[in-house]
Amino acid sequence: MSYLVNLEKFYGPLDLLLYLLEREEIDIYDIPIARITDQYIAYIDAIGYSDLDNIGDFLSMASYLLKLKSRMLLPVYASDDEQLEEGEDPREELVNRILEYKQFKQLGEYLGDRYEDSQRIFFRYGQPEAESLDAEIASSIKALLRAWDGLITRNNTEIEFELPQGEAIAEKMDAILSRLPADGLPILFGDIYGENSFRREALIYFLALLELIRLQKVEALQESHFGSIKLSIRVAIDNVNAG
Amino acid sequence: MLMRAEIKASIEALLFASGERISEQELMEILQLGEADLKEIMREMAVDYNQAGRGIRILNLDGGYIMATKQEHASIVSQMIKPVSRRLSPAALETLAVIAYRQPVSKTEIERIRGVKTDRVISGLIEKGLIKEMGRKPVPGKPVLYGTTHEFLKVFSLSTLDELPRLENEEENID
Amino acid sequence: MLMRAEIKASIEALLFASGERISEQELMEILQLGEADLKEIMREMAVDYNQAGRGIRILNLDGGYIMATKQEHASIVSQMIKPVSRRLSPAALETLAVIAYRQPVSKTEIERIRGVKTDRVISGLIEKGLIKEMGRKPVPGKPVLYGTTHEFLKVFSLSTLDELPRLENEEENID
Repeated sequence: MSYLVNLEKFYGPLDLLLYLLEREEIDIYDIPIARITDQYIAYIDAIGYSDLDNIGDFLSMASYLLKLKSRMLLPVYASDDEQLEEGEDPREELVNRILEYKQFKQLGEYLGDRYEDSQRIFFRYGQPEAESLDAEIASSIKALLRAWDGLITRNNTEIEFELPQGEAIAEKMDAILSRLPADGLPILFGDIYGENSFRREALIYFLALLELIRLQKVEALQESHFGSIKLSIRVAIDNVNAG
Repeated sequence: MLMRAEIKASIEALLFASGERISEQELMEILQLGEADLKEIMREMAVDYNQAGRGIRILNLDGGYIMATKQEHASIVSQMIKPVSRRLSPAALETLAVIAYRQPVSKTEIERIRGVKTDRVISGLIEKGLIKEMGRKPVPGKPVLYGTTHEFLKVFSLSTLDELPRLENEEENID
Repeated sequence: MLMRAEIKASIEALLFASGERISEQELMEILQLGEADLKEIMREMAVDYNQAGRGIRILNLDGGYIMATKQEHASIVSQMIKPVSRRLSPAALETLAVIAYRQPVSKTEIERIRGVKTDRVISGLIEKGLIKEMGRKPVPGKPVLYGTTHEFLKVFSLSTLDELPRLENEEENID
């Protein structure tokens, strides 16, 4: 009798026991414990511990079987802690566990068949239709623009932004200088490009401003992070340099 | 009170639009129907859907209803929609069987019956939505108790848990 | 070759299960039908769905078909699905924005800009009356072009499309 032929996986010690009982055509109510224990242990040895999941569970069953085997050999000297009633079969607990397990194993197989069958039924795929049901719709241009902005931001990750070049910047530099009071009083940068201006336009203004600061024609003061930028013309230097 | 044809149309619209199970309770409220009336209408609708030209039908699911395709169109539908084939391992099926029949049941009890550790299987079943926690057992350690979900019934095409086969020796196994 | 009733049932099953638009081409392939036959069957089905007891119907959408609830059941369906929802979903708003600024625009173009499938959203917007078909683009495949409606202007309190805010990043960011 070779145990090596069977390399199928068992899902637990009870599964293995059940398999051995069925293979040996053993009456479950009269299990030859010694024989089954030997086969069980031989099987685990043959397969090698490393091939079995839950090896701890398999081993604790092995030790339970060994205990049972010794008790069967010496029925009279039942140990104190597990006193047996007169006429009680020490195998009863094992039998009940195997029977109970067998039942659920079969139910599992039954569920597996049902599962196969139910793969032939389709339910509705995708999201429910909720959004197309409204009788009256409330929305706003703001919401619409936010949606558009979200889209742009998403798309922008792939789009290379083209920096504005020379001419446009020179034009804005002039625009900034012409707006600054000649007496050096400060003015808000935001007021120059206007709050409603387009983002690209604002960027050009900003580049123009940087250029003016670099050329020391304009002084910029930002009192806090993200605060507004105050600009003033650098009168003296400008005059000197221009002269 | 709506006309009968209107009620049926509304039920069809509701079940289609939701795509999910709708409980009898919800339907009764929305349609302002009594339970007997609703059940009668659902029976009539089952006959309507049974006609040859129809590809969908309404399934009973755990005291509610859900719209689904008829089995006989499986081969054609699967050409276009791949069933979300979640494979269930024998271990998962076995564990489900224990939970279905013994719910609410603790992990310890499931492991006692199966004889193996079952943590991974249980968390997999929860993730799939097939089982859920159903409170805690009032014993020391307060172990979590598990039970099956609507999704479990849906996946196994069961209207109720009663449709599961009876256990032969139920009495002696219940503790 | 399937029987006529079977074909209808299959179409119903397919459209229900997919929940999305299915193109004529796909239907013709799966059902092994010619275009003329399919169109005739769809016309017959439209009549079937028109009956009083039916709550769903099949809409023509951009050379394909999609299943939807009938409008007359909208109020009852909305009671269940989303009691207060009179809002447009983010996906709907985004699509609407693209159509508003780019009209007349094809579905392909909308999907290119959004980067996602947009069938159901488009059919939803058509059903809501916010967009409509505006002829076809004179290119191979003759895709349907969409534009906004009077209803769109009404909902967004605009008297004409010119009142739409200018886009700051129109030129450089989209194409």
